Amino acid sequence: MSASETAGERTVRHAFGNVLAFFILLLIGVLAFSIRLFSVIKYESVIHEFDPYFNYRVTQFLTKNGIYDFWNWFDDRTWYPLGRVIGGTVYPGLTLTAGTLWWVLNSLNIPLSVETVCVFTAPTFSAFASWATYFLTKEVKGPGAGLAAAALLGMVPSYISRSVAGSYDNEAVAIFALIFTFYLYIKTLNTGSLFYATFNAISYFYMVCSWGGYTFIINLIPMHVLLCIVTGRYSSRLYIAYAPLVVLGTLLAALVPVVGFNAVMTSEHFASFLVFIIIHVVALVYYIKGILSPRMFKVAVTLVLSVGIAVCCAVIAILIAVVASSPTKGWSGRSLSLLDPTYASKYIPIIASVSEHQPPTWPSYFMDINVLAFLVPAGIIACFLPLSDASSFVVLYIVTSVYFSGVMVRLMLVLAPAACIMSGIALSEAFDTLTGSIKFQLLGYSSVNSQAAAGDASPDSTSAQSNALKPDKSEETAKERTSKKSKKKEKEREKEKEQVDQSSVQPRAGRRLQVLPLEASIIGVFLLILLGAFYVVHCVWAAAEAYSAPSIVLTSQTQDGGLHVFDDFREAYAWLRHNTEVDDKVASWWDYGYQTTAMANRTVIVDNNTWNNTHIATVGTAMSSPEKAAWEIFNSLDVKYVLVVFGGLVGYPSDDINKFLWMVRIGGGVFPHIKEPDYLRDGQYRIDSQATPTMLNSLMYKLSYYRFVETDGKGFDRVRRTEIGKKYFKLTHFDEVFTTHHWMVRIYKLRPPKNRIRGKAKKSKSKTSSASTSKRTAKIKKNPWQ
Amino acid sequence: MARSTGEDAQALFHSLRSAYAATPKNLKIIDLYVAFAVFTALIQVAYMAMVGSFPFNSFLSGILSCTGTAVLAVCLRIQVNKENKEFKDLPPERAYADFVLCNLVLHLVIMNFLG
Amino acid sequence: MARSPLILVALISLIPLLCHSFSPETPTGRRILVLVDDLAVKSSQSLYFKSLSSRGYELDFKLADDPKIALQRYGQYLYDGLVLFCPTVERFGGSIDQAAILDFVDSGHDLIIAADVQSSDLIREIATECGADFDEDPAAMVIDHINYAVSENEGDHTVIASDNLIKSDVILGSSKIEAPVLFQGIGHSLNPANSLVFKVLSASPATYSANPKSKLSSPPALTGSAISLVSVMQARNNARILISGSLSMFSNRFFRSGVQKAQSSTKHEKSGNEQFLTEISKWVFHERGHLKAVNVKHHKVGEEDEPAVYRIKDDLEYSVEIYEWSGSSWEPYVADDVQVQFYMMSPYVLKTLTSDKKGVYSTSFKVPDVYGVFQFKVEYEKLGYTTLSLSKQIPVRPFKHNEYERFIPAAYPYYGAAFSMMVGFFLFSFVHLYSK
Amino acid sequence: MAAEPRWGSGGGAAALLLLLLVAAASICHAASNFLPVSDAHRSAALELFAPVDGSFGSLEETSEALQSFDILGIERRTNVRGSTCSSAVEVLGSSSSPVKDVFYALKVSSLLKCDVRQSQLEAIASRLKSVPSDASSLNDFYYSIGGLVLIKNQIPVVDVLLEDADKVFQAIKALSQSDGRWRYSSDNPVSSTYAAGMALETLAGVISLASNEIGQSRIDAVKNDILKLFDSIEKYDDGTFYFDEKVDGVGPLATTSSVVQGLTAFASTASGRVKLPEDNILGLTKYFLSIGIPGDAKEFFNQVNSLSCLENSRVSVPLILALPATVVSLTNKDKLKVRVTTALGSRSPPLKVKLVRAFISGSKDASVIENQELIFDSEGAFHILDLLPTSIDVGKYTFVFEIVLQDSEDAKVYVTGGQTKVPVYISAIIKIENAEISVLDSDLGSVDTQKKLNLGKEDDVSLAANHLQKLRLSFQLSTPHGHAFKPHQAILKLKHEKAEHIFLVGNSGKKFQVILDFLGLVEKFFYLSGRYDIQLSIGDAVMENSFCQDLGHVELDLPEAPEKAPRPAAQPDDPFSKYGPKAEISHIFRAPEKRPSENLSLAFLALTLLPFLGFLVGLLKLGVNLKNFPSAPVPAMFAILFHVGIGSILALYALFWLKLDLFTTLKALGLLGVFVMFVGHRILSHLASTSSKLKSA
Repeated sequence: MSASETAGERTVRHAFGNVLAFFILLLIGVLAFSIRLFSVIKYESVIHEFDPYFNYRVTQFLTKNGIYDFWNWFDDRTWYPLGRVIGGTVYPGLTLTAGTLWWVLNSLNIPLSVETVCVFTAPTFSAFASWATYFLTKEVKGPGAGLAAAALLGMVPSYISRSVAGSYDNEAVAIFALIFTFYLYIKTLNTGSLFYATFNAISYFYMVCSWGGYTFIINLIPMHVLLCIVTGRYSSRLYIAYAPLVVLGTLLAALVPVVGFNAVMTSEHFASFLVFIIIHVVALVYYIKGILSPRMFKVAVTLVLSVGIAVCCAVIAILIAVVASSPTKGWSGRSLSLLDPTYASKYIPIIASVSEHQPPTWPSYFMDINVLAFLVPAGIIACFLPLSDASSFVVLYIVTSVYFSGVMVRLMLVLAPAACIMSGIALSEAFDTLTGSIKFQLLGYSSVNSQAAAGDASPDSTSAQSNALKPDKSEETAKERTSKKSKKKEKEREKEKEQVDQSSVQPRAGRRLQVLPLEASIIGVFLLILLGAFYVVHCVWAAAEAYSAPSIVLTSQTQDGGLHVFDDFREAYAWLRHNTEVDDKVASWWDYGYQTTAMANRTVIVDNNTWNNTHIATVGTAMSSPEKAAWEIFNSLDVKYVLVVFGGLVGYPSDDINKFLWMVRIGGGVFPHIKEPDYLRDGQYRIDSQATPTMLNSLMYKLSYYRFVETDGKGFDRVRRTEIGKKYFKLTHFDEVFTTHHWMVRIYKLRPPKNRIRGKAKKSKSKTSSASTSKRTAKIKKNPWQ
Repeated sequence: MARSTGEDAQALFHSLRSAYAATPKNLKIIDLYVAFAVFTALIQVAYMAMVGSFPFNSFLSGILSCTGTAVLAVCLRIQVNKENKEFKDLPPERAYADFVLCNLVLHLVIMNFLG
Repeated sequence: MARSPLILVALISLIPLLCHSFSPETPTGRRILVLVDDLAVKSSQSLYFKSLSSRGYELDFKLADDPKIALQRYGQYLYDGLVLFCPTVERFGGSIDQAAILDFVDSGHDLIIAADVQSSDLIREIATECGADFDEDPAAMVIDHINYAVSENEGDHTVIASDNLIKSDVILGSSKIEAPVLFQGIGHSLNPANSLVFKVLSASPATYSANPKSKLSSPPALTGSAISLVSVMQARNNARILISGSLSMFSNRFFRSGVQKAQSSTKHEKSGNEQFLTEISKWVFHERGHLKAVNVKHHKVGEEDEPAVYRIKDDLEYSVEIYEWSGSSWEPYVADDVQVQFYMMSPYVLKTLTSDKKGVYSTSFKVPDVYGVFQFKVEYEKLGYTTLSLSKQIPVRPFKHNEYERFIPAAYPYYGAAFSMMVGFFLFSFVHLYSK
Repeated sequence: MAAEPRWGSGGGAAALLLLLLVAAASICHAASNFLPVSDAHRSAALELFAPVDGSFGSLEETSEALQSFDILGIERRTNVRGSTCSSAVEVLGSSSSPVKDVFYALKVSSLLKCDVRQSQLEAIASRLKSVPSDASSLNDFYYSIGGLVLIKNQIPVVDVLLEDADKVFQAIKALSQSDGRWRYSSDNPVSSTYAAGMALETLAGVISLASNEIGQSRIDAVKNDILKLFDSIEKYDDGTFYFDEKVDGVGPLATTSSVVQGLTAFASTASGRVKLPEDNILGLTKYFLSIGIPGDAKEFFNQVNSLSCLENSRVSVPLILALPATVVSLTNKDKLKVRVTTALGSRSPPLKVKLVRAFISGSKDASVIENQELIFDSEGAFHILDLLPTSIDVGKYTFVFEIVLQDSEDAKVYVTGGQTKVPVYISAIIKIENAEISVLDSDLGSVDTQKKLNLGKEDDVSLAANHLQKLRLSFQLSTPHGHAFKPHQAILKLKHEKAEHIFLVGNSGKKFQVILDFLGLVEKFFYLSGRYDIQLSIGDAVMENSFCQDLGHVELDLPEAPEKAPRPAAQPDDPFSKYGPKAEISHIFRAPEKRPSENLSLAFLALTLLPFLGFLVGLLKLGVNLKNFPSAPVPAMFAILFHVGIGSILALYALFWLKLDLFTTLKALGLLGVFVMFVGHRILSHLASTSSKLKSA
């Protein structure tokens, strides 16, 4: 009867815990949302950077023309004259999401502009992401860890960096999709129900819609399956979790136009198929083992092995053949650069040229995941006692993501959730142990005797009771010096309790063993809280200062502490929109393509979707050619205006001159007459008087520094910190038509072809002969009649 | 030696058949269903091998519909299998419901992709 | 008598308001400014001028250094054509200078330059800007000891009777010029790379350009057929320029005098100058060889209105109307070599347009199976005619998702499989549930 | 030429030069040869003054036409007379017709001898007389006075004498300017040379009409004006003089002629001789002659009229010394003829023509002939230099002639202009001898190959040389007199298809030769090996057998071009190549995928359906039964509904595949789904309960 009573208490506590957990989650969601609003507060509600502008434009199109037109959208305003099949080359997830949001809101008569919706999509989804994290971690290590992980993820800087209000990019929703897919996978794995498997496939579909990073999932899960099989942890739940996912997932992925047949053709996906086959073999084996007597099974094994191995070899051989035959060895450049970090910089300059494809530096780790970096190992250890399928999965996840993040800065984003989960686990475990031992110490004297007779029920229950009473006091105390952490700690304790109570006696005995002295544990708790506090501070700082600048508007502190705003980009785009013909073509380096089409509504030659290397190389070549050649290239592309970004006057470092070497490399990759060494003076890139003539005559140099010397007498470049090499020169084929207030954007117009072609005679000649002509005037007129 | 393996095979098959005979009928139905799917798939593969994979999307959907059906059926079999201890707390009706749902989704996708 | 010019000027200043200046609608401008460095030229060249004024041109004679002359007033051009018969002028009067004249040309007006021995650097420079390089030596003349015009009073063979003219009816008119053309003056050379300018009257192989009074010390700069005596240039904006190395070839003396080529017995009563120069002036002032293209149309076969975008493999029809200016009205232009390109970075389709003889040119073809932003391009270049270059941008999109072929027989087995699966599932769902 | 600058400075002062200076000046005239008015003029006159349906247009034009005809001595068109006279008379009749018309009417009538009634004339005379007294503009004076003068000459009876001639004279004189020009009217500031001419003519008229003598002082003042006017006389490089008009619109020809008319008229009426430098008169005459045949009637009239004025003036009648042909060919023994006439080509008084001297033009050296008298050939009216002395060889010469009047009286009347310089070209066929072309070895000029050439005929030699060799071309030119001859044009051309090179052929005495040392020329030849065509052109103004001839070609092999050797300039490719239609292009479409035969696919369709049959059979074999089907009606209904639901969903899918689009499908699916879920839940829970009952039981 006591048992029933305790059970009653337990359910009460259970309900209480759930409600609390729910509210905490709510708070976490609010936190995750609001911490990303700094950019809106500090600047304005505006789309950030480059790609978001494209997504924004696409979303507008979607909301205006509906989904089918979007699907079949052939955009003739970019990549002139090739055009771009937007519907077929874009990951529609983000757009569809925002579009749906907008549609829902409007049908609820909440009139929000498309832009607003786009701006706030990312924060919203980061809230979802943190909840997804909660569920995932809950599946792995119980709700305590879940809450901790959710809280951590809500404000992890590296995620903030991609999901502040206004950075309307695929990652914003992709991360949520990623975590949620993992959650469903684990869920399926734990329950083994087809229901979750279905939803797993669907959320995988959403992931595929959202981000190219889906290949991470479709490789990670098979790895995990393989791991389980190898470690002999095969179970029919594993089969149910995996096999339907592959079939449904592949089909659904193939539905996304941008992926299409790649879902079965490119080798990013082959791993999953291989594992699919393997798991069937394994399943068969287990089945037969199940229905056969051991002796017979041995025979079967011998037979199967002798046959099966041959089959496997054949399959593998076929796979390899397919891989070899498929283009780029079946691996798209980005994924190859994942496996071989130096691949991109070696072979694909266009990928290497993007800063976020560079390997990260150590500081960036600390910047992006801060203290989590230290907690992760602890988390991993925690995962190993005891090792479940789920925990093994997260371990695998963290390991792989660490590797990938080491390859590309951008994949820090994948690492962040893993890190959060791990740290969440670590924290909760730590608090668990510490508080556990504290509690143990506190009521140690009362129940010393009971310790002696470990194992029987009654003291167990009493201790349980006392547990139930004690913490409530300490909870009051905890409440005062609050901080969610402490609350969470409480909850964790209780959750832990139930788990423990439900679970067998064994771990309980384990807990008995790992008892720490009171002071140590208190200090430990205190330190942990300190750590958490530090993390929070850092995150807030990162969100407020580091990551909320919308790179379309720049600010700088003036000497007198005031804020100086550089709004040159929008100035320039506005100029284009108002002063040029609708069908005029604007050429610029591809970084500014999206913005030009979205903000200036003008046709561009290349843009940030770098799908056609040759075309970009053409522009690169033009930029690095001398004026005449460049003019011919541009003219052949019907270009009317050329736009260059120049930071030399205000010291804006990421301008075209700094990107110029990439233009040279990319151009040279396709047009061999452009040679990088011609632009480098003994190996170093310089624009001062030491620069090579090729450099000084290149179009980019001229367009950037045209009339620059007029600003200050000597043409001092504030980015390169040097005086420019060639100061006074004229443009023969281009006319400067607009230069923004801070010279950050300069727009030039191509001159029309010469109306007349001049003769060969030199002008200088006339000077000399003018003397003789003056003599001639002295002569007498010729008789016109003769 | 060869003979011995032969005999072993004989024995093996014999025992297999006997073991399989023991399986309940509903599982047998499922097995039949699976076989049906697998054969259909094989025929299509043969066809593809002959004429080449021109309407590739149709080919994919054809194959995958069979594979999917088979896989789902296997899942169902696993779940409704009495011997299987893992799922004793999962009622077969529930499993069946999931199975239906999953199939419906599968076929929707197939139809969409069939072209 | 004395104030009539003033009145004339007054009139001309009004003209821009009343009468049209050079326009695509009526290419033949009527008001021509003639700059001379000696008013006697008006009389000595009067036959030539008469031929112009008889064709309805209003000639306005001015001394080149007259301080009152101006080409434009209030941004309006006062004249449609300019004749420079002032070889020796060092500096123009009024607001005119080299740049002004070149702007005049670049804004689509016509120009006739006559240089002569001792012609000034100004004139040479203008000619050079138009692509003709006169012999640097100021005293040099074109001499030909074989094809000179026989005369009893002209000893040093500088009066050349040349008859190798350009073969082009549109420039020189359809009636053949029988008599040789008399020329006395300086030669010029053309830059072979220059595609805008071509010789109309060129010298014979034995010709050379030197000072007849002094002995040859160094090889002459210009010799043989490289020497061009009269050239025309058609600028990219279709402004036309006549460059002649001789002022006297316009003179009444040469118009009237008979011609006999040395080493040939045939004696012509009258030199070819009059016909030659009259015809070529017709060309220069756009009475011939000026084309215009109007209403370009394109649409899908079987439709009428032109679409905003084509789909790959559409069949389309393209048509354009081309007219030629006859000096007074637009006549249908008839030719069989007008071509249209369907162009994206390079021509994907290049077809010759078929013309009904009423000026309408049309063709039809299938859009390539390449999507992108294409252009209909008509680049029509023909010797002596103004260049037509039309381009019309039109995007070509790929198939929509529902435009692909469906129900392909080849895929029947797959369809069959899919549906048998569905039916199978249905059956199974039934059987599985209720069998015992 | 050395004298040039002196002229530049002193040109303006020419008018004041005295005769001896004039002589010196005339020597410095550029050599030139002016032909007097000839029959060409007469024919031209006939076509310029072609009467249109019996009239020459306005009276003015008519008068001009008639005058020109008279001057040129062309017999008058009588058919014009009637109509013209009537119109003239009519004009004279009306008292309102402007003075100008009256003037021309009178002129015409006087020319055509129309019979105008005397009374009419008197009326007009009185009217005209009234005009000058209150006239302000020069035109009025001109026409009125002119008219009176005409009347006077026509019918002396009529009294046309001006009483207030002196006043009128004053009034006109008041218009004169300090620089010798005149104003058209007192209120018009522009002064004009043309007006000066008119004024002089008018004054002459006034003088002739004056009833009493005009004061000599006044006349001298006018003479002074004339001299001033001559200060502004202009000069062309061929020694002709003319007056230019600063007021634009009036050509120099009109101006000059008006001045000449005024001048001659005044000179003829005014008492006492007007001192004018001879060479000016001569220069003016030459100016009118130099015009040749003007382009339109007005100018023609001006030219002819003023020439006649000069010729008929008492002052000084210019004599023109002209050579019909200045190109004299030795080969066909031409003689050098000189003709001396008046400007209008009428016979000159008896005179002698002396060839003062002749020298090779351009050279300062001594003359080849000294004083030699030309023989007068009476019937041709030529002065002939019968046999050219052997000292005169081919070449350009300048002959200096002098006219010597036999009668000293004539010397007062005629202006000869001292010495006349005429350029003369003595041409002949030049002998070309032993021409040869040869290839030499570079080192010791040993001949490698040698070919004879016969220049002037056709040649086709073919040579070969390398860069170590030389090419030598040599020939000899000599005049008929056997002297060396140096042609103006002696050019050797080497033509490669990429480049063209020109060399002058130098001479030493008679021998001409050019040596091309290819070693030195490789750079110039752009290292281009291959065929070079050789072209030799030799010509000169006085060489009657000038030629330009292809001699053949030479195959050169030159060393390979080193790096950064200059490239030859682009040769003119055919400029017309870019015209004309281009080759048509038609797009090649992607080939469609190969399709299998329909039968095969159908067969396989059947095959894919086979397993389904297999499935059915298998089910039957297994003995499937529906015992489990709920017996109770409600669950049974649910069961049926459930499966109907599933079936309908599948049917929906089929429809979706056939025609529906995604969204309608999803909507329908949503509804069906909810339904199926509900029903399914009911039936399944029912089944579950029954089975659990079974278990428990």
